[in-house]
Amino acid sequence: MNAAIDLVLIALLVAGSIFILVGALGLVKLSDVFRRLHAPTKSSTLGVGCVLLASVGYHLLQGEGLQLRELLITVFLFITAPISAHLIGKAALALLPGHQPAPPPGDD
Amino acid sequence: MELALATAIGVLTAVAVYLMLRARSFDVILGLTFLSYATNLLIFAGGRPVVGKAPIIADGVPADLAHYTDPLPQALVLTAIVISFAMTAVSIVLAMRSRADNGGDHVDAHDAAPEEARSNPGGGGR
Amino acid sequence: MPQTLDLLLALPFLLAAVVAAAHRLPRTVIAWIAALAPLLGLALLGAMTPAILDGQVLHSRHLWLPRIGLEFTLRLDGFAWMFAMLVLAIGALVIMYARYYLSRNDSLPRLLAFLLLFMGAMLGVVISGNLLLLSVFWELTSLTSFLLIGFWSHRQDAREGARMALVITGGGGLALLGGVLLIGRIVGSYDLDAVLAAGDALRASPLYPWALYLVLGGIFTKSAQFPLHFWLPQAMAAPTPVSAYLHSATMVKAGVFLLARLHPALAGTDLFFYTVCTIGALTLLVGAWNAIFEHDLKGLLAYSTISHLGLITMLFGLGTPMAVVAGVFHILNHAIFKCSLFMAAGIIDHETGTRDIRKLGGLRRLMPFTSALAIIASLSMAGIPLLNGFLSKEMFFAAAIETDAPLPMRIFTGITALLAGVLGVAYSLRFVYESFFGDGPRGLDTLPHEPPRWMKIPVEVLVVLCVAVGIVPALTVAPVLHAGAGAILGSAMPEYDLAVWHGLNWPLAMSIAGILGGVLLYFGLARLLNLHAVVTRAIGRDLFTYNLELLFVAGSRITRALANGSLQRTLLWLVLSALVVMALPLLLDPGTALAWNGGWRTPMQWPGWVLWLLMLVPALTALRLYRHRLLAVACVSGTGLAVSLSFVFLSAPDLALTQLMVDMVTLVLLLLAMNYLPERSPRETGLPRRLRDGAIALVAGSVVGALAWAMMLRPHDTIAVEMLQRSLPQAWGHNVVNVILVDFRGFDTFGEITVFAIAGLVVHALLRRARMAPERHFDGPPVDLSMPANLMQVLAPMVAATSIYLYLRGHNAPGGGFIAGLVLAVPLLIQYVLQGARSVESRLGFDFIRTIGIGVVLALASGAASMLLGAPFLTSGHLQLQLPLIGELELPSAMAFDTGVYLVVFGAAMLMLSMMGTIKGSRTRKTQRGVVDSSGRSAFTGEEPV
Amino acid sequence: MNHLPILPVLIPMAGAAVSLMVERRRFGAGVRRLVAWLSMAALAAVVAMLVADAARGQVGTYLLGDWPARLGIALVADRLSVWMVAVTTLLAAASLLYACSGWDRRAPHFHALFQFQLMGLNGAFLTGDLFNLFVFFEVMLIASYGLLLSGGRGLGMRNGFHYVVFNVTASSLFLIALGLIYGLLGTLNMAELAVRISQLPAANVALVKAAIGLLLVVFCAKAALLPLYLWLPDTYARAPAAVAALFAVMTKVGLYAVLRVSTLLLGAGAGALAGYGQSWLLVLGAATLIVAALGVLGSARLPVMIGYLVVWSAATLFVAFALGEPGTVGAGLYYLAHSCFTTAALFLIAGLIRRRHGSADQDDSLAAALPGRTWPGVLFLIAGVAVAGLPPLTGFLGKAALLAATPPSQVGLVWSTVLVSSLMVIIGVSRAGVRLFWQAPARLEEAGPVRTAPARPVATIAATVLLGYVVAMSVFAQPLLVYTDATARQLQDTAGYVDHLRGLAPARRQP
Amino acid sequence: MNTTALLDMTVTGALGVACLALLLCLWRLVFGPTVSDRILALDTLSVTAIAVLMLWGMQLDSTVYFEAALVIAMLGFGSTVVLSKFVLRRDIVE
Amino acid sequence: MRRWLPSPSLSVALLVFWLLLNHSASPGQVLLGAALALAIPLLARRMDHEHCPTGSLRGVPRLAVVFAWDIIKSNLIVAAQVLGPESRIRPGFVWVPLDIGNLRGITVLASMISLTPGTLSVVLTDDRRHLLVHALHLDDADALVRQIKTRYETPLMEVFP
Ligand code: NA
Ligand code: NA
Repeated sequence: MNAAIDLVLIALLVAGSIFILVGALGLVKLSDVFRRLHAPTKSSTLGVGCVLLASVGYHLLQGEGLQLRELLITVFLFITAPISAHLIGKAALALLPGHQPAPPPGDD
Repeated sequence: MELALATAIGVLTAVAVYLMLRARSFDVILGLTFLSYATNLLIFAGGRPVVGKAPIIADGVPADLAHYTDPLPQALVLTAIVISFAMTAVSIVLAMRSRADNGGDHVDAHDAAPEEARSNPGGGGR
Repeated sequence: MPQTLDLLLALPFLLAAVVAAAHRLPRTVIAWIAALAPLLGLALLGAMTPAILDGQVLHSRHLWLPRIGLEFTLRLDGFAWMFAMLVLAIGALVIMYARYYLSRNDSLPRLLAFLLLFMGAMLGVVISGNLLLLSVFWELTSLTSFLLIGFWSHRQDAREGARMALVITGGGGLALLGGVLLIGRIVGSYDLDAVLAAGDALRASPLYPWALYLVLGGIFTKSAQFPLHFWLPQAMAAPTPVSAYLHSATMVKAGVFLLARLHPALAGTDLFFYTVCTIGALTLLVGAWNAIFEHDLKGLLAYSTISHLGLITMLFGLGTPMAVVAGVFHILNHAIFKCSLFMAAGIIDHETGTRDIRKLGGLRRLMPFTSALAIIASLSMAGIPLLNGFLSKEMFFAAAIETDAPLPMRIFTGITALLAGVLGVAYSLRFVYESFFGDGPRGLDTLPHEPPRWMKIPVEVLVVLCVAVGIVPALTVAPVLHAGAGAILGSAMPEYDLAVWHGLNWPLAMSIAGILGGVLLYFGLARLLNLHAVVTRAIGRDLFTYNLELLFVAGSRITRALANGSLQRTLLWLVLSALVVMALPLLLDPGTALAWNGGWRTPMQWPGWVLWLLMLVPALTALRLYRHRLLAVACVSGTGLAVSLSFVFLSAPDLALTQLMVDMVTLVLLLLAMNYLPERSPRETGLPRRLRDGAIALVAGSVVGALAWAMMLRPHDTIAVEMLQRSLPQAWGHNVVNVILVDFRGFDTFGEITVFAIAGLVVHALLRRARMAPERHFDGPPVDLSMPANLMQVLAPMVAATSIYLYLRGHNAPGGGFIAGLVLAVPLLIQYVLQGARSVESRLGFDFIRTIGIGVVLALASGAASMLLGAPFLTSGHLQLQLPLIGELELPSAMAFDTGVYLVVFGAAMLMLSMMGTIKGSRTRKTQRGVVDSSGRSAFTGEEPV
Repeated sequence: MNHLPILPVLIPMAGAAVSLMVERRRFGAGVRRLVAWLSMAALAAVVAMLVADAARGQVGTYLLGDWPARLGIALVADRLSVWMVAVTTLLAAASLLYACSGWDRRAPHFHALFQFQLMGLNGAFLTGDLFNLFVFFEVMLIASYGLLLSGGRGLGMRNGFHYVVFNVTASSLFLIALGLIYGLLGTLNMAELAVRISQLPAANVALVKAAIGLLLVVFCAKAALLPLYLWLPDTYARAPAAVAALFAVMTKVGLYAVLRVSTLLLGAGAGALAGYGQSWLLVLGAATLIVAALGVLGSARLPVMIGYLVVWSAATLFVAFALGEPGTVGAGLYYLAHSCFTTAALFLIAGLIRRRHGSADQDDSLAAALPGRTWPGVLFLIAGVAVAGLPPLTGFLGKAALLAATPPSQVGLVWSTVLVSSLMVIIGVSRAGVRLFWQAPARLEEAGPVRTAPARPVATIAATVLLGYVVAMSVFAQPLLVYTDATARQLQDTAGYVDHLRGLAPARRQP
Repeated sequence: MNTTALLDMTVTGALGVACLALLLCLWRLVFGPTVSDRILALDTLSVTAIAVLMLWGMQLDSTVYFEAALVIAMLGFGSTVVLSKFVLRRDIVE
Repeated sequence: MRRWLPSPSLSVALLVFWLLLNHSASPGQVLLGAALALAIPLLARRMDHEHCPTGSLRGVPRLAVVFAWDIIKSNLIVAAQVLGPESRIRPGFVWVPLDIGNLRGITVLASMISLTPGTLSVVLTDDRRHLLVHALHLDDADALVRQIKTRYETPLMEVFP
């Protein structure tokens, strides 16, 4: 049983690490602000979410009881990540007027 | 670990001192911020760097320095952080008022300093 | 008798107060009140006269400051008695004179009050029985004379004269103080009796030269001795009564008084002899010579006074008993004739409106009586027989040639004496001849006539004295002189004969030669050069004025050069001083200070190095980019995050939380401020300056780093172990850091929240009414952030709950009131940013200042609660409740304190943010530098290009 | 339980808190003043009791939180602390009186800040813990920022920025020193520190020297010793009169700290650290005397000149304390009180002049006759006499006591600098007095219309009260010096202090 | 191979990856090039830091880092909001 | 009811949040949590600048599953795009016309778009009729708009009428 949980945790951790790494790599690698914005804001968030899940399991495994409260961090992250991305995007758009798309099509 | 902490303190101090000796109020305030980081780390270092032994007494663990880090410097740093924040707040507001009242943010002379041509280090915006 | 002495001294001061208070009374009444002081004083003195003439010394002792030997001891011996008579008698005459002298426009009460104060000070000098007390009164005479000389303060010469007198005599007073203190060290007491008895010990002491010169410094300045004599002519800007009193009879005599007073203690060495004789002789000659060429009546008298003071000084320098007697005698004589001359000069000035000899002449026809008085007094000044001046001058001649000094010195003193005779006659002749004889007066507005009756009486009294003493000395002055000189000389009192005629001897020959020579000199000079055209220049005074001015300029230059008001310099000195004191001990002993104490190194796991990079790289980037403020601020945030992580890494979760919160709020404050500050810092300083600062920064970093490193390598022996042990059982908290904050060192936290509260108040005070124009302004309406704001509505309640959670758990887990307060402030702050300040505040309706006040009161009350139970402030208690349903509830009393902390922190943080977020725009300008060109901003810095 | 030692901290704090609660418009200025004076009266009563205790030689101690001194924070009301608190209270009463002539209504939060300032000062004087001293320094400083800047504008803001930044930097250095001291000695309680310093291993001596040297630099910066005095004259000159008067005691806090640290930690029993830095302090103090006197000579504005007088008197105190003899320290403590009262009185007089005159400049072209000048003139004369050290007032007595007690080996340096600088000060002060009170209007038209405000009797009374202290101190010099001498002896008895504090048992807790 | 040991190794590995991610973010913070990039880098730094804290807690078998992580999660975005708002309007509280 | 319990869902969420946070369901904590769950919304209501009604929550579970699946799926896609050569990416903006009028609904929609890798909502027009979305790889703009509207907007309109 424990081994199974171990394996699940390992999987979560690996996935989390990959997402975190992808986010960071994207941040460095991609060539344009808007492209870079995609990678970390979600990949990292998901990656951290995975790690947090793993952490809950890990501490449960260590006999410290079910510490569900760490999931709250995930909740916070999922609420705040869009705000951050939204505002950074707005700021980038304000600084890079060249990227400004055409105004929205009229109604109807 | 001691060396890492000491070098960090040293570098932060150096950055702080250089910025504090600048002529614009904002730069000085930045310098003070760095100085406060450096001093906090230094006080903290007074308790010696210890990893993973937060001074939160757990049941059944003997309460000594072998199992917990020294809590006192932490309390001192907490006080220091708060106080230096208060001071920073006051200096920030003063910098604003000084700029508004005297027409410049030079710490010493408020005659409009010539806006010399600036080069953008690291290239312009893309 | 002691009470009499006290009363004698107190009278002038008391009456000065009365005069000042009664300034609305008629002038004559005021003058009479003032005159009460000297008259009553004289009566008191008279009562003591028999005892004095009997050779007794009267004492009155009071304690003042025995700790330093300063006792209020008054001592009246013959010499003091003689001097006190002089001070009081002439004082009475001067008051009478002043009543009529002073014009309606001048305040008589003020002058008389000052005069009385001076009289008291002078009396104090004279009858002090303690040298420290004497120097107290000594400086008081300087001070009161300053007020008197500057009486006509609207006149520049009066102001300058007063200041010059104060500077020189006051400075001399400081020297005297030094000398007196030295004497006290040598003798072990400042008591005059003891000091006078310890002459031998004094003279034998290695400190004697210092003591002597310091005391002489005081004496010579006060008595206007060369080369600091020039203040006296300058002081002639004083009203004439003042000059008559201070500059003939009293203040300038204080110097020679002290010389005589300390004669038994200090005199009798070659050093004394040569110094005092030489200075006296030089003063005598310089004063007399200058007097001849002075055109101002009072100036002439002033130089003459200098000359006579030199003469007296020289007499005391000669030091033989006869010379001392002559000195004392001449003090008296000079006071009498010079005072009358000053008064006469004042009458002339009063009646003619001028004191310029060149405009005067022929006054004997216009004011014959006054002229006669003045002429008699002048003759006394010249040393003409049958007048008092003759007697003492002849004694002077005798003393000058009868010293037992080596021959060259005897020749020098002899010639000086002869020249004194010649020059004295010459200037006296000039005074008499050019004022009262010949043609004139010229170009006066009014025709002069005799002054009011009462104005002449004082002069008459003095002139009568001149004549009486001159003719029948033995019947008049002899007992006084005997008492005075006897008090100084004691058993060494010589046999002398006060008579007009001593037969044909050297002194007589010198007198005759002096008179003839003086007449020849005056008429010769008058023939050879046009005396009226001679322009005298007081080199000493010019030099002094120049040097004083130089001192002011130097003071101002040096001060401005040092303290130019530059913050950069101030900080530089602070940093350098700190560096020196930190580096010196290390450099002096590098071996032990920085010893590699191997056993205490802890290896670091690699995540630590990542944090290390994370901390330092942004810091260095901030250093590189600091001129682009927004970028620098972002870098500071990076460093702050890394520092917080390091705290977590190094077992300090509470610290990390606090640092995170504080950094967040600081960031907001910085950004709020940046709206009102330029977006970047210009590069202003040149390369050398930057290199210098860089070098200092490097050294500072190295020194602080080295100290930190060395410190960490030492063994750690701390009292904190006991805190760890006692935290849970006695303070009921698992989180020892929090227990320290609210319990062990709760008083620190107490101060800390006070600081925080005050910071909020200061920000409020600074911004409450301030109106500011932002640096640049964006056109158009605020950006619509309703989506993020809507999300915050979901988030904010959770954050608020988290705040409560952190607050409640603080005692046992990371958290506590401080962190919780900031956590509560942050969602509000973000709402400010997302919704706008007005929108938030209109709905919040919170009085943050009250919150602070309540928080402080709560913290106070929680701390003071224990006082009611007889325990000290901030003693924590612990309540363990068994509640139905809820179960066991632990309530440490520190919670209440933490609640105060919570409220103060929340209130102050919100006060700051709300003040900074709601600054009113400037009335006069919308922005400092115009509207932001949104399309032209640099994406690199977010700034507008210049 | 004797709570006296803590009340000088708690009373002003409560006063400040209440003052904040009654700041609303509906309460009016009268209520705020009432609160301020009630607090002041309570403080005065407490201080009187403390003085009575201290004069009997009783050392009042207070263990906060009932923890033994080594664990918690202890307050120590020995003779020195009580003397400082008493001086502060007397000074504060006069400053408050002056402020009540109108400034307190113009400066937001004046009364709260004033009380907080008193709390900081008293706390700094009473605490027996080095870090707690830092905390109270900060309370005092931040309150002083508020007092200095509240209601101000213009160049005052720039000056305030200088003051704040300088002090923040100094505070950071203070923290560095504290960090090092704790890291090396493992405690912050001053008595424990004294013990540990006396047993310091040789390997740590250099490091502790660096730390304590830094501590002294910080204190010297607050006390305005060369070359760290540059901030003071401008700052004090720009402060409102009532505030500047209260600030007269601020430099003394630094001096107090120097004295405390050098007697307790660097005293005779400190082994390798005995007397560390004292000769430097002496030489720098002597140099400051001259430089400050030059400043007095060279300043064209009365408030700046008074600022330099503050520096000058602080330098005198440095000399007195660095000499370290009981006699000089006793004389210095007497002089300290004198210096507070006289410089404060001068600041108030400068304020009176500014009110009547529109400016306190001594510049020739600006000096104008003072209408109704008698009383300010008389006050200035008395204060000038006192401050310049002319007899018969306190300045003379204190200086004479200092010079008399100077040890023979230092007589040359000390006497010459003290006497020469005194002469320079006499020259400078007399020039200022002459220009301000005697000078006829020179070029009044050029100076522009003179802005005058009616004199308020309360303001004049405040200055008179301060000079009344000076006169009383002159008359009762002997008992006061007896007290300060006993203080100096008590300070030298480090072992007594240490044993007393270490032996103190908590009321209820185990020791 | 023991899965527990493997799990511990994975934790260490994940910690390494997270630290690497921190360094990559740092690179972006230092070199920009635009202001938005730096803000983004800061945001990512704080998110990644949460992972580092949790992994660190796993490695040390300690949960005391929870509060720090919670606060970073709540506030990391706060910095992003104010910095972005400053870029957008200069006046962050309008 | 509205007056004392302005937002029952928020209160419930808070209570759960509190119990999770304290890692305890003891009676004391429940009581305290309940108190907070009542008090905080009352305070928070004062800060609301726009009231957003909540409708039927029936569609939420399905939406959550769809959303979770989308997140994982697109995360993998984005990972591939990031790790692969950048030349394959063709980013672009697209305006999504909105039918949902409830601000909370728009907000949640925008957040879901942002949380799904590869898309990012940047601007909401002032009239709240259009949402500007940036896509990391934009093959077919209309397909993206359609997907957003059907998968997210339609169910959200039930939750936030
Ligand atoms: Na994010
Ligand atoms: Na604003």
